[in-house]
Amino acid sequence: MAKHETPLLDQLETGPWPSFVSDLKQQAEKRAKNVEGVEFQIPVDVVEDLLGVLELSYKHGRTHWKHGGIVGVFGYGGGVIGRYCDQPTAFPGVAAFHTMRVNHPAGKYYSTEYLRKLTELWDFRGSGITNMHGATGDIILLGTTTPQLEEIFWTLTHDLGQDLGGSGSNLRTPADCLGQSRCEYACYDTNALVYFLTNEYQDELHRPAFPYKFKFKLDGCPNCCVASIARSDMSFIGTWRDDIRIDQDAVNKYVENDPAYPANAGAFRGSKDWGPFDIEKEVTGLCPTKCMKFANKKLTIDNSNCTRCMHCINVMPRALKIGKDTGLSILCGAKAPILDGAQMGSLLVPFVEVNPDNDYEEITEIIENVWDWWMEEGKNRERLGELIMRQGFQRLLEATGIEAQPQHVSYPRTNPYIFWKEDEVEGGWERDVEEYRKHHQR
Amino acid sequence: MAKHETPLLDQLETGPWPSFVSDLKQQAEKRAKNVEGVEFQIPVDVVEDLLGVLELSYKHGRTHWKHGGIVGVFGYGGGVIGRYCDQPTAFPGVAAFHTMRVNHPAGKYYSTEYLRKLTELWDFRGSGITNMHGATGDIILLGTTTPQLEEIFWTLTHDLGQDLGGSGSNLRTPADCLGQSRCEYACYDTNALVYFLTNEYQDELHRPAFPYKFKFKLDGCPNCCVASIARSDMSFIGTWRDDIRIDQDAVNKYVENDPAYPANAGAFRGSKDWGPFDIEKEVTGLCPTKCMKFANKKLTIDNSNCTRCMHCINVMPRALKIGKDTGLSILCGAKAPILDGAQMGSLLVPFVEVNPDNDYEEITEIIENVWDWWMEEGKNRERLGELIMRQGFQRLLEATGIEAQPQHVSYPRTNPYIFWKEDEVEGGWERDVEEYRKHHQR
Amino acid sequence: MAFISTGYNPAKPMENRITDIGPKDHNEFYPPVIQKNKGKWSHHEILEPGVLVHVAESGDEVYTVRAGGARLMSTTMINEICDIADKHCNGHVRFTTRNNIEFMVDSKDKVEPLKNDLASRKFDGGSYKFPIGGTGAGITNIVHTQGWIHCHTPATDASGTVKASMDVLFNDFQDMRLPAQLRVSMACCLNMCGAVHCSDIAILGYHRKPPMLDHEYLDKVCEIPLAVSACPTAAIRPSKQVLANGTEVKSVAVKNERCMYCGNCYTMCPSMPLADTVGDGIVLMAGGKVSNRISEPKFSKVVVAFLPNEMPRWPSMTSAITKMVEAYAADANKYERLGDWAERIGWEKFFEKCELEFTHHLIDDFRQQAYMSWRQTTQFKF
Amino acid sequence: MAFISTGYNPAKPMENRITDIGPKDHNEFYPPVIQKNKGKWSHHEILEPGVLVHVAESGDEVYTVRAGGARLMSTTMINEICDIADKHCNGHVRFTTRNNIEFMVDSKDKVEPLKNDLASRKFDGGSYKFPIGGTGAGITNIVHTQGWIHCHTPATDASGTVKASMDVLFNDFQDMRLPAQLRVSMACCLNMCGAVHCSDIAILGYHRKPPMLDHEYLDKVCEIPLAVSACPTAAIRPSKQVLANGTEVKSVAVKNERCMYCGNCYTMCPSMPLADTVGDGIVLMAGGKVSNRISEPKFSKVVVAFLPNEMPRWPSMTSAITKMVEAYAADANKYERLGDWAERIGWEKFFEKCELEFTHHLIDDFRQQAYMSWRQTTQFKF
Ligand code: SRM
Ligand code: SRM
Ligand code: SRM
Ligand code: SRM
Ligand code: SF4
Ligand code: SF4
Ligand code: SF4
Ligand code: SF4
Ligand code: SF4
Ligand code: SF4
Ligand code: SF4
Ligand code: SF4
Repeated sequence: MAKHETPLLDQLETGPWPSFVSDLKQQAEKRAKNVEGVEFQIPVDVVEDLLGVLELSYKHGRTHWKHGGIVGVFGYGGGVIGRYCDQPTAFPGVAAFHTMRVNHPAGKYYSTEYLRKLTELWDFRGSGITNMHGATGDIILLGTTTPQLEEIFWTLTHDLGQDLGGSGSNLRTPADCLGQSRCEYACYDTNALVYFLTNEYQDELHRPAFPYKFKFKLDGCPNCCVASIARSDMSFIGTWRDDIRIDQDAVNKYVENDPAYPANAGAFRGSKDWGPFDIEKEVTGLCPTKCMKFANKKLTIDNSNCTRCMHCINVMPRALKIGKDTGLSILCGAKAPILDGAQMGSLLVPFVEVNPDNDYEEITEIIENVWDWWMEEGKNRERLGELIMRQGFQRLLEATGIEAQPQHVSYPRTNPYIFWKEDEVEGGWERDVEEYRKHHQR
Repeated sequence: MAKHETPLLDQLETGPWPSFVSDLKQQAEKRAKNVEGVEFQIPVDVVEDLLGVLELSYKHGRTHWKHGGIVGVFGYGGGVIGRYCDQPTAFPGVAAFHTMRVNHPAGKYYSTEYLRKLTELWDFRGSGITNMHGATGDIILLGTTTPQLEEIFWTLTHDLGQDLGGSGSNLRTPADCLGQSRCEYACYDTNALVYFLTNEYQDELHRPAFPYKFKFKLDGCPNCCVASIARSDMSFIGTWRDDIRIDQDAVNKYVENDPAYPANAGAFRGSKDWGPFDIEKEVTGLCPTKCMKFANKKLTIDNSNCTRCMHCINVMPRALKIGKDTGLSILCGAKAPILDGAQMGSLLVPFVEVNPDNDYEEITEIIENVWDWWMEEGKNRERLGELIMRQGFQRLLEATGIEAQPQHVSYPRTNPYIFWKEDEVEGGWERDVEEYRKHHQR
Repeated sequence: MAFISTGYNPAKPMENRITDIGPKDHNEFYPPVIQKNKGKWSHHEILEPGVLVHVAESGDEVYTVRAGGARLMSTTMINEICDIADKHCNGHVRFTTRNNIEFMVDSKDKVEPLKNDLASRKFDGGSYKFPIGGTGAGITNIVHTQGWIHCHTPATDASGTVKASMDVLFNDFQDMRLPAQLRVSMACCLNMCGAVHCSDIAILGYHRKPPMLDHEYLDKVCEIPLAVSACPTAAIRPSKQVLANGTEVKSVAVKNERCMYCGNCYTMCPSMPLADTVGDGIVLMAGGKVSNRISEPKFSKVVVAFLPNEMPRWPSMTSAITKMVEAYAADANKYERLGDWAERIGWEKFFEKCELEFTHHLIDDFRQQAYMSWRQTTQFKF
Repeated sequence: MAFISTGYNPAKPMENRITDIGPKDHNEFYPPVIQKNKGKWSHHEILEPGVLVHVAESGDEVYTVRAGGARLMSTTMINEICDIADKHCNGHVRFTTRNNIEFMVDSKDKVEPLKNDLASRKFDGGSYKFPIGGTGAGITNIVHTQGWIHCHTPATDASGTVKASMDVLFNDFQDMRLPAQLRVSMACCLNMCGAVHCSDIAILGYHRKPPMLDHEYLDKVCEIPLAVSACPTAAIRPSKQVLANGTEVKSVAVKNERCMYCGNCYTMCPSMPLADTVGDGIVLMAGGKVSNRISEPKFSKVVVAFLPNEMPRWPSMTSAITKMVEAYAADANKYERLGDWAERIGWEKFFEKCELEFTHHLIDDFRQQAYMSWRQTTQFKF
């Protein structure tokens, strides 16, 4: 029998979508039975108390978690979120219920061997409850006690060869889309670059030296499958500079509605019939720049006007391929709305090469210039985007030594309130009012 | 011989466009000759000195006018802009050079009889230089001396039946497009309404009681020929609620390229040949809402999706006519960029009737509600648009008793920072932290 | 339960310490067919909802079966995933950026057994453990946050609102009938850890009451200057307060009418809790997107200002969501994202078609850029 | 020059005073054909540049010949207009909202004589007095402001820049070859009396140096608090200053690096002049519009950050304007306003096609909405 009655939560066991309540209950039961005889290092009934406190929240619509105290592992300033229950007497199993953020692998690929080691550790020293994965990307180990933190860290590093991710005013765990590992659209190897950057900046990831959190996310192409443009202080998004490659035969296969060439690679194979494929309506007519034409069985693209939005390629992946001169664009400043409203990343670098052979030198240089500026100028708890907003995009350009280009703006300024630098204006700013008054009486 | 050499200005006498320099010179000459024997009330050589001081400005690129002192006519707080030269010794003729703003007639129609009376007066008591017209709309009488102000006002009111316009923290001279007087697109009689409002609000026009200036402009339709949406605190723009009237025969005349039915009423009869008229490319395909179709020689409009942008009507004025259920939309807050950036008017009233029979009651009520709010809440030198920005559009709705509608926004808010009023939230804001702490330990 | 040490010695924390080793190398985790064909994929196809094939230039194929998952997941579930991966996929598995589980096999014949296995697994309560779907022009998993399961600032639950929503959206998880992909996201407070600000539909927990002030403890627990400066609307000022027992303490005062309930003060100061049974609830946003496809990425817009917390299934919320999805499904053009649809038909028609009420709360009044959202044209629909 | 009184008595200003009578009634001024057919017009046609016919439901016609004019106009010119109107138009004339002069006749045969008369009138310097044009898909008169002819804050001249511009644009005043109407506007300082913020092309005078401080007089002439509060960037603060002669006076100090040279302080305080021979000059804006036709009204954008004042003909300015007009004429679609064209091709192509340089000054950094003008997408053209 369950330790706590959970009539409200029980109602979340029905319905087709995987029920987290059913899962929590099976976990509670597993721990109670403990057929494997694990020497649980935190209360056996941790999951039962978790269900209990959650039911209480469902009852009156409020959380029962307090601010976390400062807990963590020695020498790191992040990776652990402290958490205490505000009803510890009623739910002693979750009186302390800290999470640990484990830095996930690039592309979120796993071997079962690794996962099993992780679950074993987490059953032993934690609640056995996780998030696969946290919103930033980490494996979240949800709920353990303070004394276990160092032990878990020890096992992770010694036995699993695995480090923690970020939290606090650090670099946060960088995340990527799967990229070239399984996607033909990828313009660079996101997995390799995210792995490189994460290792290169271990110090920044673990030891808070920043004004606030800082996030990297890496998308292989403008489809943005890891949503980098919306939620990373620096987004790295694959792109290309040359022409979209066209296989005219394949184009015509699409036009002929060849079943092996379904529109958008079959993404519309659902219960709605959209009718036969129509290249004008579905591709050339929807191209945002109208730079395509299909005539006489031939598709032509005016690549100088293409903005690489991916639409045509998405619709006809067997006929159209990204260019060969690939690289990435860097956008800066995306963040959630607190405090001044949400931001999406603003384009800083239209194109940069992705070159593992020189340790991505061009990229790390930009990153470090941005950080130097932000660390110099950023106020406490000021995200990069907020600093750019406060000081102006021009300062970011200066800090990175990048020249202003029309690509930086969606449209030029609508106000004439231009700040000139004194040395840009002939004669500077010091003027003699007496001299002026000689020509202009008061 | 000219009093001052004007080598720079002289270069502006060539070229095809009417030369203001040539005109100033002819005026200077006329005054010097004075064949009519006018007893000039201000210096004869006022125009010569005007040319002289302007040449000086051309020489070194700076103005030679000082801030105006407080000059005006008794009992009025506006209508006159004081102006003094900062080189009065060199240019005594323009030592004092005030302008008077004369309230222009609706539609800017004139009889020559009236104009001649005005020029006579202005030759007699002023420089004889004008602006036809000022940017707000007034007839600007440019340049006279302080003692002449009351005299001119006397003659204007007694002999010309003509009042001054606005300046200062007043209602400014309202202006309109010519509207129904000569335009088939006009959805209401702009001339009648502007005349009514100007007379109705004479007190507001002449006696500063506002936080800052306030402008009305009246456009007969969304083509906005008096640019009301860009430069009036309150814009009145004609519109309609029912269907665009279609004459199918005439539509087909356009389609057949009948020469009596030139596209856009002949607006493209220039040196460029755009080829034959194409209703798909030029009308239905450019309709911003794509709510039109031309098929089987028949044009259909889904009026519920039409946003009355005027394009199709502009292109085929013989075939398409505005609806019959006409009225106007009111937009608020347009202004130039000082201080917080420029604004265009924001839609406050999607539709209101224009009814002279009840003295435009619906309209004056809205105007007065807006003024009451602005006079109550506006800071010194705060335009209506700035107040709306500072306090939020909701306050304007409250002040006018207008319910929020999706028409008020181009898109709903992107941030969730909603201010609730205490009485909208069950239980209000006073809460007992002790009670809360019973359920939530510290 | 005896404490078992790993060997870590708190007295000598640096002894044998390993740090800064970073994440595992993904190369160790790639399935062989991925390892081999990486960077050389030719094209892909979605064979049916939840089933993809990627074809390499070499001719190799990898079949992916995508299964939904509650990302709040026990080790029991993870072990079950491992069992499946061991059985069908040579011990490899991956998770997507939206918390789905991807099982990959390297030949077509392995697909059906895998699918059957996945589809057969259910909880006793009746829900699927591994529903197949979440691809193409449908609705995939909802990314979300902690809610009442772990965080101190939520205004609603995360896992519960998501379960309730996915249950009503389940058909679209297993279908691809929509005009385009439709992303639903969830965040339980304005910190928006789910980054829901660019989602087709966003569920957002939020407070509607200014903070309570625990004057007695405030100065002991919080840094008053930090609390004061945390407030984006400058609603908080330092203030002396007299407690019931007559002692004067340093604390803060809040101008309630300036407060927008963002909770930033509470983040900095535990003595300023906001949570309230009736004050808290849900805001729905819609029309955002992230991809650069056709149209530029865009922010979600607030379309329902408030819905109460109706545990455990939030019916008002799921009904509003369903209305939006159905109106969109019925009316949008192929390839048109929800926000692009709303912009094309105009937001006035969006509210009409989705049968949602427009209220003054939906008009922006936050900061100067609010102005840009008002209508500065006579172009509108009646 | 003896003072001649109207009868006004300064000692008794209210005696026989007439006030608040408003403008003249337009009904007195309408030509009869207008009076008769008002509200009953059927359609119109532009017969050739500058010549319109409006046809009433009654069958009546009114022919309008539009003539350009320098709106800085002497009574001599006005009288000449009256002469023409008396001769051809029964003593009626009107002015347009852009300061053109419209002569109306009520039958076709009166058009040619009128046109010939207008075209024949020239100044000795060679310029037309009444050039016919300014209609349809062409360039009409430039609306503008005072400049050095009357105002105290201008950074350039108005009439002169306009004359120089209209001379180079004159062909397009008398043609209708452009993709759509193209409105050029001019304002001589940031107060923008010409409301140039929504023009296809805008000429704007502006300063680039912070105000000089006339400390000796400042406190005598100005209200220091008003000067301080006038500044939108809070660059001004009250400050005690010691003059050369050792006396301490109350005055202000300006943080030069915060100043954006808007001149608002000078508007409030004559002891803070900004004007400077080399600092002052011209900014060009482009791509704005007012009408609601097809696209919504939009603001002009800054496309040239600075051009020096080059009296008397501002050749750098007219050359930049010509480049824009020609690029637009060559490249835009029929009915496409300049701003719509720039948006369609992308501003990066606009700068390329117009051969204008993009500099950091063109990136917005004024207030938070600046953010919205930056590029938040990967969609751009190389
Ligand atoms: C597996 C995953 C990447 C990963 O590293 O895990 C992925 C994989 C693919 N995405 Fe994605 N996308 C994934 C998250 C995203 C996201 C991020 C998100 O939703 O948080 C986006 C941006 C969403 C947005 O715009 O709001 C995203 C926007 C796209 C698009 C653009 C679609 C659009 O209409 O805007 C495409 C192109 C397409 O669908 O043809 C795309 C296309 C694809 C393709 C076809 C790429 C390929 O050739 O393999 C993959 C299969 C598509 C499918 O599932 O229908 N993927 N994709 C992610 C699966 C999430 C899931 O479990 O459902
Ligand atoms: C665990 C996680 C949510 C989840 O359920 O997945 C999370 C949880 C918290 N976030 Fe977050 N954030 C998480 C991803 C995000 C994201 C999404 C992302 O990274 O892509 C965002 C939006 C993007 C961004 O960074 O702007 C996000 C924006 C915030 C913010 C607002 C920051 C801002 O500048 O606007 C806060 C507030 C703060 O920093 O004080 C915040 C604060 C928090 C805190 C630490 C609460 C607090 O105020 O102290 C939460 C701890 C919850 C707990 O008890 O576990 N969290 N947070 C995510 C991290 C897991 C991981 O490491 O993988
Ligand atoms: C006479 C005048 C009204 C007045 O009360 O004085 C007027 C008169 C007409 N306008 Fe206008 N517009 C007049 C200023 C304007 C303005 C205001 C301005 O430029 O400051 C605008 C808005 C400009 C803008 O959008 O920036 C304006 C935007 C239009 C439009 C919309 C064109 C567009 O492509 O956006 C039309 C429709 C059309 O041209 O077919 C229009 C159409 C017309 C029509 C055809 C209306 C009619 O049926 O009579 C008139 C003749 C057009 C022509 O001259 O080509 N009128 N028109 C103004 C002449 C100014 C001048 O001397 O050149
Ligand atoms: C005469 C005129 C310009 C012209 O050459 O036509 C004019 C001239 C002046 N304007 Fe203006 N404004 C004139 C129309 C405008 C317009 C256009 C309009 O009304 O459609 C605007 C933009 C629209 C608006 O109101 O926002 C305009 C926006 C300003 C501003 C900025 C106001 C703001 O809130 O942004 C100022 C500054 C001020 O008020 O201190 C200003 C101030 C001035 C002053 C009084 C200078 C000052 O700072 O004291 C100028 C006196 C010049 C002189 O010596 O004659 N003037 N002013 C226009 C009035 C003539 C008339 O009555 O017909
Ligand atoms: S972002 Fe592009 S490269 Fe990455 S998975 Fe998505 S479609 Fe593929
Ligand atoms: S990628 Fe986008 S912009 Fe480029 S051709 Fe294809 S649809 Fe057009
Ligand atoms: S605004 Fe409309 S009604 Fe007025 S003149 Fe222009 S086209 Fe005619
Ligand atoms: S008025 Fe504009 S929106 Fe309406 S049908 Fe005509 S072109 Fe379309
Ligand atoms: S969104 Fe808010 S409540 Fe939810 S996990 Fe993030 S910080 Fe906590
Ligand atoms: S909830 Fe936000 S707005 Fe309200 S007092 Fe706290 S920080 Fe300020
Ligand atoms: S724009 Fe400036 S300088 Fe020109 S008239 Fe107006 S206030 Fe004077
Ligand atoms: S010019 Fe404008 S920004 Fe500069 S000090 Fe004066 S008011 Fe301030």
